[in-house]
Amino acid sequence: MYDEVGPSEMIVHLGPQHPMLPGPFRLNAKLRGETVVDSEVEMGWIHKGIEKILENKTYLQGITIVDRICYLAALTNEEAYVGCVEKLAGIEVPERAQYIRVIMEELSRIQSHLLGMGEYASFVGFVSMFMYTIKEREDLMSVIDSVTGARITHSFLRFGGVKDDLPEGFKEDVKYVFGNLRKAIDNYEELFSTDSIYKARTVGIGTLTAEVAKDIGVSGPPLRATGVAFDIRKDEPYLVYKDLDFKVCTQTAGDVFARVQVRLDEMRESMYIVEQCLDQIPSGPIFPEGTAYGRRSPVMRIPAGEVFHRVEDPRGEMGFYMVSDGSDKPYRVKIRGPVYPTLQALPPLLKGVPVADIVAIAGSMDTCTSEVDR
Amino acid sequence: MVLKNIKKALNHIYFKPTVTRMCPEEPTRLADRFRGLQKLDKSKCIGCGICANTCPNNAIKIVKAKIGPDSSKKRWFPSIDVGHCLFCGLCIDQCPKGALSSTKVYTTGVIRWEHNDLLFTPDMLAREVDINAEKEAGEEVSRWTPQ
Amino acid sequence: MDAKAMIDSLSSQFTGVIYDAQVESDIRILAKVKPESVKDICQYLKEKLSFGHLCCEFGVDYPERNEIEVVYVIGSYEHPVVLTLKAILPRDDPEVESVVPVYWNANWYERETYELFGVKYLDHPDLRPLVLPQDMLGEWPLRKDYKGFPNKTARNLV
Amino acid sequence: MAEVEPVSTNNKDDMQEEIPGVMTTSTSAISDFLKKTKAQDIINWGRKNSLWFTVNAMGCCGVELLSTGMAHYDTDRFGIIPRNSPRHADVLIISGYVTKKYFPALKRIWDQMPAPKWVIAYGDCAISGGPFYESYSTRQNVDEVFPVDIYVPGCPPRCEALIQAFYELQKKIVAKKDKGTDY
Repeated sequence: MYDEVGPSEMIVHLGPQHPMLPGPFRLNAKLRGETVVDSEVEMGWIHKGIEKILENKTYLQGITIVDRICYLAALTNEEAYVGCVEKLAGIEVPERAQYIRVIMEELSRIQSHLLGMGEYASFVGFVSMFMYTIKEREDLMSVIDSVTGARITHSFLRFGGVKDDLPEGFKEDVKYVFGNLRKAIDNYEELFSTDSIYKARTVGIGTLTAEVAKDIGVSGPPLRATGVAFDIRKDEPYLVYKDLDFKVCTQTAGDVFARVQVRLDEMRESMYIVEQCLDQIPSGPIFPEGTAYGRRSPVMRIPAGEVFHRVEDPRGEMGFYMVSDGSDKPYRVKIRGPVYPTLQALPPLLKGVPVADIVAIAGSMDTCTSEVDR
Repeated sequence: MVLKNIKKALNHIYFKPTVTRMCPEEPTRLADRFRGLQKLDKSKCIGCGICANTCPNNAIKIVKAKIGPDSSKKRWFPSIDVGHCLFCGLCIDQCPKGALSSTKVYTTGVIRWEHNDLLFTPDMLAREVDINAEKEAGEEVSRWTPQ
Repeated sequence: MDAKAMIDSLSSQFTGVIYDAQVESDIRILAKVKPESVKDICQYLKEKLSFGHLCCEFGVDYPERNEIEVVYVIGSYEHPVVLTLKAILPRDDPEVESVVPVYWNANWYERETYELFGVKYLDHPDLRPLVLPQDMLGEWPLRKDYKGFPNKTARNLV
Repeated sequence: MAEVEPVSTNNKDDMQEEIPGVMTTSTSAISDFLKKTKAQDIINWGRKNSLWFTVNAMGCCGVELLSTGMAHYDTDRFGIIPRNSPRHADVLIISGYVTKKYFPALKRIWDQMPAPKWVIAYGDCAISGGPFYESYSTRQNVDEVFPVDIYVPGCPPRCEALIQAFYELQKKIVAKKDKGTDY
């Protein structure tokens, strides 16, 4: 890309600190006039070496570290990590704990989509949208906070269960917040679908076709916006998702507008899931009884083996590959983040678009740099 | 479209509840599970060191400290470097005697001007030393309420 | 086609190249491959068995066996089976063929495995460090015998 | 490859010699005189009420940083406004892990900010490395490089803690104990 810079071309670096980038990464774009000819993504500005750190922590301590892989989806990261250990050790999760996990993960999915959407809207020049989404998100965060005790990094899941039961009056709180949120989402949809300026900036921009998206390997909302109904919750159900009634939200256009529409629909679907769970949740223990791995045992030895467990993150497929050698620490943990291929797909998507559309496309992918860098 | 947005904004001026939480004048109401600075009950602590071993970040060390403000006898108690503490709650979870607990101190007591002030000795954790965090905790609510 | 049929089809197509194939459950298959034919197998998997989705690709270091395993976890958009392929390389000079021509998103995974483990990918279009600064190349931080790991320079007050 | 060039140290003293006739408040005789008078209190009053900070979201704490600027916490009440360009900002908030690769960029942001300027170490990662303190990739002890004024522990700290941190910074400026300008 740097070898042949023509006479009327220039290279523009966006980032690593740039207000219109969702996290520190650097986008080097070669421009001819206003058009992007070629581009390249540079990563690693916040590479933390989590995989190496996890090898040196006990399994219980690892829970606190996996929270910090992607700060907007801490609960789904924990689910993937805890699920790996449960598969290796053969721990059965009691049904009530499974329901609690589903509820919390869906709430966390909604808050992640709200923030991602607001951030994206501010990138396309719609800053008041950010204010609206954060307003709803803060209420939701308070509900999550009242269960887990923290706003972002929860340390809530344990091997075989959850740390605490739902607090009293949780159902009413969720109902109250969802009442507001439903109205708010209808409002966002109306704003998005009626604003002609917004539509001119998004419809038909950054189009991915289903074949290209599959070839690139993206998952989550960017893939579902192209019409492929790929969702780990349906394809490889974990927890109690197979008992729940929900549909996979898809759109066919595959452009920026469709991706946002998928997120809006998914938030409605998540609310529906949470309401079902709150109606169906059985009473019972939140921790398995009679297993070798007690809740209080700080050191647990997991049988040797290898396992790949994947869950549906707000951004797509989140997978953990864990190798255990029978000691109290994992031998190797590989974190497969959903944004990794999505961010890789930016250079081909950006080819031939005007500069102003870079942020619209990058923002609509809802990239979380922290997870790519790990 | 533009008019609609203006109307929405005007609506919010008078007819909608306020959203801004008036911190720091009014402390935010926190859930009772909120994990802030730990509190040590010196009468329950046996100095076993499970908390120090469990801590994912090596923020806890067991040191010798006086068993009471006016006693000269010394025993082993945990001291915490808050600059390393993740507030994950594992030490509280694992304590066999329930000597550690969470409080809602997270601003005035722990935000410091110097790095070295971030070390919390057992006396500070047991609140025998004033850490200027009395009015910190705010109103305790058992659950979240719309605010 | 279920997991058993898939592994049978794969082993019959590549006799001698695939070994230690086992079906762990209905949706998980594990197999070891000879490193020189990884690309052909991936091509076959993608075209005939619709394994079109590379979940991840990474290395695992085994210093006592003097081996580095390169693991390919390959899923699919059509069926829920996930196949784990392992290529075992010598630790002194790990070299394997790149699968970027088959799976486009292997590009970054291979760059990362290169800088963290030192696995050299032949015919990779752009083998540069991805997440580490250029001057850390050659330290291979994720290998088990990496010296710089617990980094004790941080100030701990306790 | 586009490398980050070695950061040019914008030393204030050097600049003065280059441009004769330009006096900055930090070293000139007038400012030395002012520091002894009540006028410095008035200047500090002005400084403390317009602490503009850079939006430099680097990690988990960055999410809380974004929320703090929004309606629920509304830092504009205190004259604290998020600025996107470091050249408009007075406060650098180190809001996450400083890696070996990011450090030169952060240093450059710091050098671009006009004096008087302050640093807030927001969150454990900025104070001590946080959960990644023993990692091969992060750079520890950033407070040896940046003159950190306020330490906000927490992982991540809540939004209220950031507002409180600004409040403490204001107190520190009034008490003339901050490291932003030499008194």
